[in-house]
Amino acid sequence: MPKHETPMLDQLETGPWPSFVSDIKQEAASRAKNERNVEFQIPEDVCDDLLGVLELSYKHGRTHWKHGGIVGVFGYGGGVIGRYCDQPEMFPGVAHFHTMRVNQPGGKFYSTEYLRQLCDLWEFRGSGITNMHGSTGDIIFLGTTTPQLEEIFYEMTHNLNQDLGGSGSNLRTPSDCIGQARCEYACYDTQALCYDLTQTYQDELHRPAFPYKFKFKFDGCPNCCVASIARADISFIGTWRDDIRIDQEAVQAYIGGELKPNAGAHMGRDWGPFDIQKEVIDLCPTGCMWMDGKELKIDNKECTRCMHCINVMPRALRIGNDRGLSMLVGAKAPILDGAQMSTMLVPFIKAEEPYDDIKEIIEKIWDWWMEEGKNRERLGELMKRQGFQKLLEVTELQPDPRMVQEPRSNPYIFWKEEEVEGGWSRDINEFRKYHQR
Amino acid sequence: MPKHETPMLDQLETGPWPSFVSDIKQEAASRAKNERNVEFQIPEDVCDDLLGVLELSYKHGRTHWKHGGIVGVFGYGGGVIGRYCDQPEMFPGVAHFHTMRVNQPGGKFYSTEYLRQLCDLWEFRGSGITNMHGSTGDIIFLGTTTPQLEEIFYEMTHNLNQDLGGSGSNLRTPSDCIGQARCEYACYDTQALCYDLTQTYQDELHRPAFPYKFKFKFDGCPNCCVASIARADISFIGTWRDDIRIDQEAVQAYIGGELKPNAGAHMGRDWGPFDIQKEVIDLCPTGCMWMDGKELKIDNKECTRCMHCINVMPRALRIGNDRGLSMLVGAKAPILDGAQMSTMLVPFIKAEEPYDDIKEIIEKIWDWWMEEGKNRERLGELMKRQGFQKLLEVTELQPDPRMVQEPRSNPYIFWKEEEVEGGWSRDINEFRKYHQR
Amino acid sequence: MAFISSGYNPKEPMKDRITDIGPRKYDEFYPPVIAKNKGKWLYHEYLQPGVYVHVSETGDEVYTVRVGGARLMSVSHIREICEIADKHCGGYIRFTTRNNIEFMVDSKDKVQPLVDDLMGRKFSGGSYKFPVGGTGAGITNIIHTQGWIHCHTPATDASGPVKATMDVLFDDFRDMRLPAHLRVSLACCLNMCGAVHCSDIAILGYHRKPPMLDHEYLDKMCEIPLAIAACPTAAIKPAKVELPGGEKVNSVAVNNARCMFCGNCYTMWGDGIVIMAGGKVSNRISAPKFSKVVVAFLPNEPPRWPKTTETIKKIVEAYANDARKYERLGEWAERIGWERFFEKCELEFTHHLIDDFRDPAF
Amino acid sequence: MAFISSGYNPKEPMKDRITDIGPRKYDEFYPPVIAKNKGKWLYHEYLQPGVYVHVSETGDEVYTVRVGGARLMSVSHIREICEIADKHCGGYIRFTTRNNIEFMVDSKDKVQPLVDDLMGRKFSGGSYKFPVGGTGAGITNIIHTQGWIHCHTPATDASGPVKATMDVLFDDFRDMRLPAHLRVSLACCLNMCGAVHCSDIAILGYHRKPPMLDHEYLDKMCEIPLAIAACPTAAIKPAKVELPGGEKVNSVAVNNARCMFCGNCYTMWGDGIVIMAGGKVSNRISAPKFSKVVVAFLPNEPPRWPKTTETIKKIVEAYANDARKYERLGEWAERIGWERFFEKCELEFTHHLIDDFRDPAF
Ligand code: SRM
Ligand code: SRM
Ligand code: SRM
Ligand code: SRM
Ligand code: SF4
Ligand code: SF4
Ligand code: SF4
Ligand code: SF4
Ligand code: SF4
Ligand code: SF4
Ligand code: SF4
Ligand code: SF4
Repeated sequence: MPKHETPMLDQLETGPWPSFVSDIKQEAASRAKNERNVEFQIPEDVCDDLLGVLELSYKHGRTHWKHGGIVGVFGYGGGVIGRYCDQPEMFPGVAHFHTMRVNQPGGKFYSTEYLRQLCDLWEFRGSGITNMHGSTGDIIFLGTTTPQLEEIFYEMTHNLNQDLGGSGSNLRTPSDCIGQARCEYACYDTQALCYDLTQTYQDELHRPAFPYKFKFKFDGCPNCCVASIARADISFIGTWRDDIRIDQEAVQAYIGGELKPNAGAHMGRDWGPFDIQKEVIDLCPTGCMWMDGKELKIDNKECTRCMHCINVMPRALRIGNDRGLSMLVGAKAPILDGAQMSTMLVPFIKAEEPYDDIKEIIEKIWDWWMEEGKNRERLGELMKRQGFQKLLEVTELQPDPRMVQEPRSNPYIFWKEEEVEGGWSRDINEFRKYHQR
Repeated sequence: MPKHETPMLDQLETGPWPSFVSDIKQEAASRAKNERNVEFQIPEDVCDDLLGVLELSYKHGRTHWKHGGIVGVFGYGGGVIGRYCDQPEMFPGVAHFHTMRVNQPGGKFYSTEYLRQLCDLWEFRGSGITNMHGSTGDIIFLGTTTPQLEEIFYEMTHNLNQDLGGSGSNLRTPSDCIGQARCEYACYDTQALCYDLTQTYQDELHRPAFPYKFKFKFDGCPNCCVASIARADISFIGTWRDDIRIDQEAVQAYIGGELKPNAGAHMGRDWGPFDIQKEVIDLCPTGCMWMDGKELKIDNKECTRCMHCINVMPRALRIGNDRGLSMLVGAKAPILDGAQMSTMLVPFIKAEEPYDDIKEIIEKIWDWWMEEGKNRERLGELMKRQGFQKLLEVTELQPDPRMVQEPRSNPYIFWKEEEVEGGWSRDINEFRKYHQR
Repeated sequence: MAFISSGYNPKEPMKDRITDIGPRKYDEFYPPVIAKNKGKWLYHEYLQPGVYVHVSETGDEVYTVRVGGARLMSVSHIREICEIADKHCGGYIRFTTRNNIEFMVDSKDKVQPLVDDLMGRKFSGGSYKFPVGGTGAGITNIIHTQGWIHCHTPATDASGPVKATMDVLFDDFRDMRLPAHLRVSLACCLNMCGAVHCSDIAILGYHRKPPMLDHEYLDKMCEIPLAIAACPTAAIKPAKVELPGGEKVNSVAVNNARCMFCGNCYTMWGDGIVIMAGGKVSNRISAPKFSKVVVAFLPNEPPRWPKTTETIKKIVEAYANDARKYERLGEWAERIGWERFFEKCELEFTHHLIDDFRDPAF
Repeated sequence: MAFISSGYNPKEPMKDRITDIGPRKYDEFYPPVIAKNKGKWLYHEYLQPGVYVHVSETGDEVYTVRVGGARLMSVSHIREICEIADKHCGGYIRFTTRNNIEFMVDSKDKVQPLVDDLMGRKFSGGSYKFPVGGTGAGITNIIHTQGWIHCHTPATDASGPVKATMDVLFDDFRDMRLPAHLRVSLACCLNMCGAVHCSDIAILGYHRKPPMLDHEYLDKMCEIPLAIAACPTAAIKPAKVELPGGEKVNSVAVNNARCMFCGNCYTMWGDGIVIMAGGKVSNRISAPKFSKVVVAFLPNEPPRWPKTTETIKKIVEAYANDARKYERLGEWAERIGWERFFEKCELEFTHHLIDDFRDPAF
């Protein structure tokens, strides 16, 4: 007998896709049974009440959670999101229901040993419900009470060698694509750079000193499997600057049909035989490819490394050897001024430990933003307000046409006084000698 | 011996392009000689002084004209631009140097008889210098004195059957492309519509009652030879909604090389033989053309009437028969908020006398703009400020995807209270029954 | 339930405190075949939906079996994942950036037993626990957010609409018949915690009522200046308000006509769903694009949101039937023109879809 | 010079007054072949640069000879045009939307004598009076504005730079060797009286100094509230100012760092030229485009503006050499990428070319 009737949620147990309702119910049952004799530190029936309050939301069509005020662990300004139920008498198990953000490992690889340790801790001191993972990348521990926060933190740091992730006006938990670990397209070691910067900026991650949140994301190539370009204040996107490596025999194998285009990604339908002209050469956005008899040619100077041809013929075409990354800046969600995509700041930089060049640029950006950014102003908004030039100035980078989609179409150039011969002050009386009123 | 030395201007007498300096000198000489014994009503040496003050500007690198205050003819609020020289002692001939804007005839066709009448009047009562034509389209009489303004207006209206054009916060002189008069692409009679609206709105043209200037321009087809889309508050652009007429024999004549593509517009270079696939079919922006054996086919439903194929093969392809125009609104120069291009308001409307449907839309737009527009706010700026929806509302037009480049990417929809079930007022106490604080 | 201390002493919070140690290092968790071949991968190939192999220059291979995850998962569920990973994969596992689970094995013969094991496991309610799929030119997991399960500003639920939608799109999770990737995302409010603003299809929770004011408590509950500053359209102004009891309190007044219901200022009434389409993130062929609003409003219809799932299904089918190979949904819409997009998807074009977001100046 | 009255009596301005009669009606001025064939034209063809024929379904033909016009023209010059038109064209003439003159004849044999007559006439200084050209895939007349000849806000002259530029581009006025139309325009200040904001190449006069304040007279000379309202960046605020003599006057203060030198507020110091490129107006193949700033500043160099004309020449040559048939300058730049555009035109990319126009909010 469930604690609460959940007729609406129950309908979400059917259908093929894994049902979160079934899963919460399974956890509720497991806690009720408690085969391992866990001394639950938060109410045993937390999962029942979670289903109960959710069912109520389904009935009312609105949330029953309230803003959480300031809860957290000592000395940190982030990592915990406070949350209280607005019907605590009906659902005491979730009266307090704070989440903790746990900094996930790079590439989201786990040993089962470690995963089980997390499970044990969270079953013991929390709801046993998680998100694997949150949108930023963290492991999300979903729902515990205030007294458990420090306890969990203590156990994590002492026994699991594991820290919290970010929330609040600080550096958010950086995250990366799988990259070189399992992907032939990766132009730098996303995990290494992500880890290095995460460690270097632990202070920024835990202690809010910024005007607002700040995100790093690391994509090994322009396919952008961690969507860095859409949702990171700095997107690190792998690229190269020499030539795409071509294996002409493999090109012929694709043309001949021995190799399947795009690694077989379209196998669910018969698209007809592969046509290199139509499927690769004509779709190249810069039109820099052609067949010279049996040879595929690329004018690499014109290639913008969009990845299309490589994606279609991974066994024939490979990323170049002189690799590094581009740094793009300023992406953010729509609020307040509308969404922004990251914009090119550094077209090419090498990604080699100890990454000093990269850190230098990051720190210059932060200095500017911390100096000039208003409260709750994302980097992208500051760039819009003070202008991209200002960012170039503070980062001491040279302007480059690759930084813009196109040159400005309004001629409203803000000249600085020192750029204009004679400066700005003029003598009105001198002027009046030649120009009467 | 010229009145003023003009060594810099003199350098502009050389070179092949017609020299305005030579021309002004020729006029100065003609006035000095005065072979027709004209009783000049403004200083005989006005052209000498014009050259003199211009030379001074060349020396100083800046203008020597001052803002003109309010000068004009009785009862009109436009048509004259006041101008005074800031060195009147040095150049008394141009101390007053107002321009008059004379409403040009449609298509800018003239009989020499009429042109000579204009010349006689302007030589007699003005500088004898004109602009044929101003950027808006008027005949510009360049430079006369205040007392001459009424005299010129009187002679024009009484003897030449000719009115002034617009300036100030009113309807500006409408203008048109040559259209059906000499162009096979014209989808409506630009001159007829331009003339009809000019006459209908004489009051709006002469008596400022608007928040700012307002411009009409009439292009017979999407080639936009009068640039209406870039510089008219309402751009009237010809179009059709049935099929492009195809003469398959002529298509073959182009393919065979008997007819020159684009009427021979590229004859200055050998571009090689005409390739219909490369030059027409592949360049069609909607990709709606193909060869079916020897037949050229067009999927007219997908054609956006960009004119390219017709421009290339005018003898094979002709505009459709069910013709009319599109009304686009809001173009303007960059100040204050940046330049705007016209945007689609009416995808298709018939252009038939007495043009009542068109006038109805114009007047609804004006009503809204006069009601809501701020001082010096162009229609395009009001549209930006209050939203395109507001314009749809006041013009009572149905929304249509052709009105937008793409649907909005921000979801910041301003719902109206009446669109939302239950409206906006809610009872906080009722709410608190289900949601505790 | 007795309180058990971890060793932490609230009186001496700094004692033995360990901080700023960051996450566990990635290479502790690499399966051996990954550790050995990192940076040496030559190419990959799909074997069946949800299964692909990477081949290294060392000759090694890694076979990945991708499994759909309701990212909201219990520790029981995670433990079951661990059990499977121990049995088939030498005790390693990973999660993808879209909340799927990837099981990796180092030889081909291990693949089918693993797949069979995964597909064999079902929840009591009948749903798959570990459906294999989500690769290539098909539909993968829906990126989503908290919804009514945890957040205080959602205009819709997250896990529920996602479950309902994935049920409807399940065949395409298990297939690769589409012209290209098709990414669906959900965010439960305008904060858009995710990449909803750049998704092929986005489900967005949206409020349509201006905030409800609780003058009596407003001054106590939130910082009035912050609420004012947070409003993107400057719809909120400070105001003194007299309560029914006669008491005067500091509060705010909202200019309803200026409100675009962003929820930034205050807990609001949840209302429904906006459907967006045509965004993308990758740089392949065309630059990343923002999603566009294609349906301005659909009501919340728990538990299965039928109008929402039906609309999405229509878009997916129109795209599947009409787009060219490699063409993303937004590229398709741009090629055929948005006019045709609405026609082919049988959606109505309303004035709400025309951009009217006022410059922040106003 | 005695005052001669037209009949107008200033004491009785309304007496016999005629108003609101509008322009002369277009069809009074159609040459007979136009009047007869209006709306019946079938096609056109170029015979040589500046000369084209239109053929009507009636079998009639009209041959047009296009002639470059310095649109600033004296009545003497217009009378010469009339004389030619009387001699060759039955007394009719027209002007184009780009200030060229078009002489029309109704049979082919009349063309060459007309062309010869036109090309034979020169000003005393040596320039052509009536150069034939400006058609098809070449360069036609430069649309321009007043400059130092009449306006009070110009940052450069108009007629001078136009003459200098057309001299440099004259061969292309007389030829049709380019990939497509190439339209050059000039506006002498940011008001941009013309379609400079959508031209293949635009020459734009630009101030680079904030306004100079003449406090003593400001209140008298212009309306202070209007000046304040006119400023797009809100750089002007009202201020009380003490003159050297001790008198206090109403005036304004300018926040120089916010000024983008638009000239809206006040007569300003002329400074130089901005070169823009890549705009277009026609809807052919691609939608109309705005011009982009490609050179942020060139000094005023009267009388021949050599840096300006040299820059333009470089752009034209790079375009002529590299673009594809039918490709407008902006389409070319977009296809090859702006990075290459700067390379091929040998122009420097500076930070000024990056958009930094602040939202009017700030
Ligand atoms: C004479 C003319 C330029 C020319 O040499 O051809 C002209 C001349 C002036 N324009 Fe213009 N504009 C002229 C066509 C235009 C055009 C082009 C058009 O109409 O197609 C535009 C751009 C299109 C548009 O309207 O947006 C144009 C946009 C402006 C603006 C900016 C308006 C805006 O909304 O941003 C101003 C500023 C103003 O109105 O205060 C302006 C203001 C002026 C003033 C009145 C300057 C002033 O503030 O006093 C100029 C008087 C010059 C003089 O001394 O004679 N002029 N002006 C053109 C009118 C001739 C005619 O009637 O045929
Ligand atoms: C595992 C994962 C990375 C990770 O660190 O977890 C991944 C892995 C691969 N991606 Fe990805 N992508 C992953 C998320 C993404 C994302 C992010 C997202 O969707 O939020 C994108 C951007 C999507 C977008 O543009 O909206 C993404 C855009 C691509 C593309 C570009 C596809 C396109 O047509 O635009 C490729 C190239 C391709 O598919 O040929 C690609 C290719 C690949 C390859 C083939 C790379 C390789 O050689 O290993 C991998 C297998 C692809 C597959 O899923 O069929 N991956 N990939 C992510 C799997 C998510 C999932 O569970 O389904
Ligand atoms: C947990 C998470 C959603 C999820 O279910 O995965 C989340 C949850 C919240 N986000 Fe978020 N955001 C989460 C990733 C994101 C992302 C995606 C990303 O990081 O890649 C974005 C868009 C990218 C970006 O940063 O622009 C995002 C954009 C926002 C915003 C809008 C920020 C902006 O600049 O416009 C807010 C509003 C705010 O900061 O007040 C916000 C605010 C919130 C708050 C704190 C709501 C609030 O005002 O209190 C949510 C708490 C929910 C809860 O009860 O737990 N969240 N948020 C994600 C963090 C998990 C993690 O650490 O892994
Ligand atoms: C005479 C004139 C109309 C008038 O009422 O005065 C005119 C006349 C013709 N135009 Fe035009 N256009 C005229 C200004 C324009 C303008 C306006 C402008 O430049 O300010 C444009 C828009 C330019 C732009 O996009 O920036 C214009 C864009 C076109 C186009 C599109 C060309 C393109 O490649 O984008 C065509 C089609 C073509 O050339 O094949 C065209 C075609 C034509 C045709 C062939 C139409 C016809 O069948 O008669 C005429 C002869 C073309 C020629 O010049 O070679 N006309 N044409 C104008 C001559 C101006 C001049 O003196 O040079
Ligand atoms: S972003 Fe590139 S390197 Fe990273 S996983 Fe995707 S395809 Fe591989
Ligand atoms: S990576 Fe893209 S731009 Fe480069 S050659 Fe391949 S398809 Fe063309
Ligand atoms: S706009 Fe069209 S109709 Fe008018 S002249 Fe140009 S080509 Fe002819
Ligand atoms: S007019 Fe343009 S869109 Fe229409 S068929 Fe011709 S080239 Fe294609
Ligand atoms: S999208 Fe909105 S409602 Fe959903 S988790 Fe993020 S902040 Fe909360
Ligand atoms: S919901 Fe958003 S727009 Fe509306 S008043 Fe609150 S902050 Fe302002
Ligand atoms: S562009 Fe500027 S300076 Fe030139 S005429 Fe127009 S208002 Fe005067
Ligand atoms: S020149 Fe323009 S921007 Fe500068 S103060 Fe004057 S009005 Fe403002």
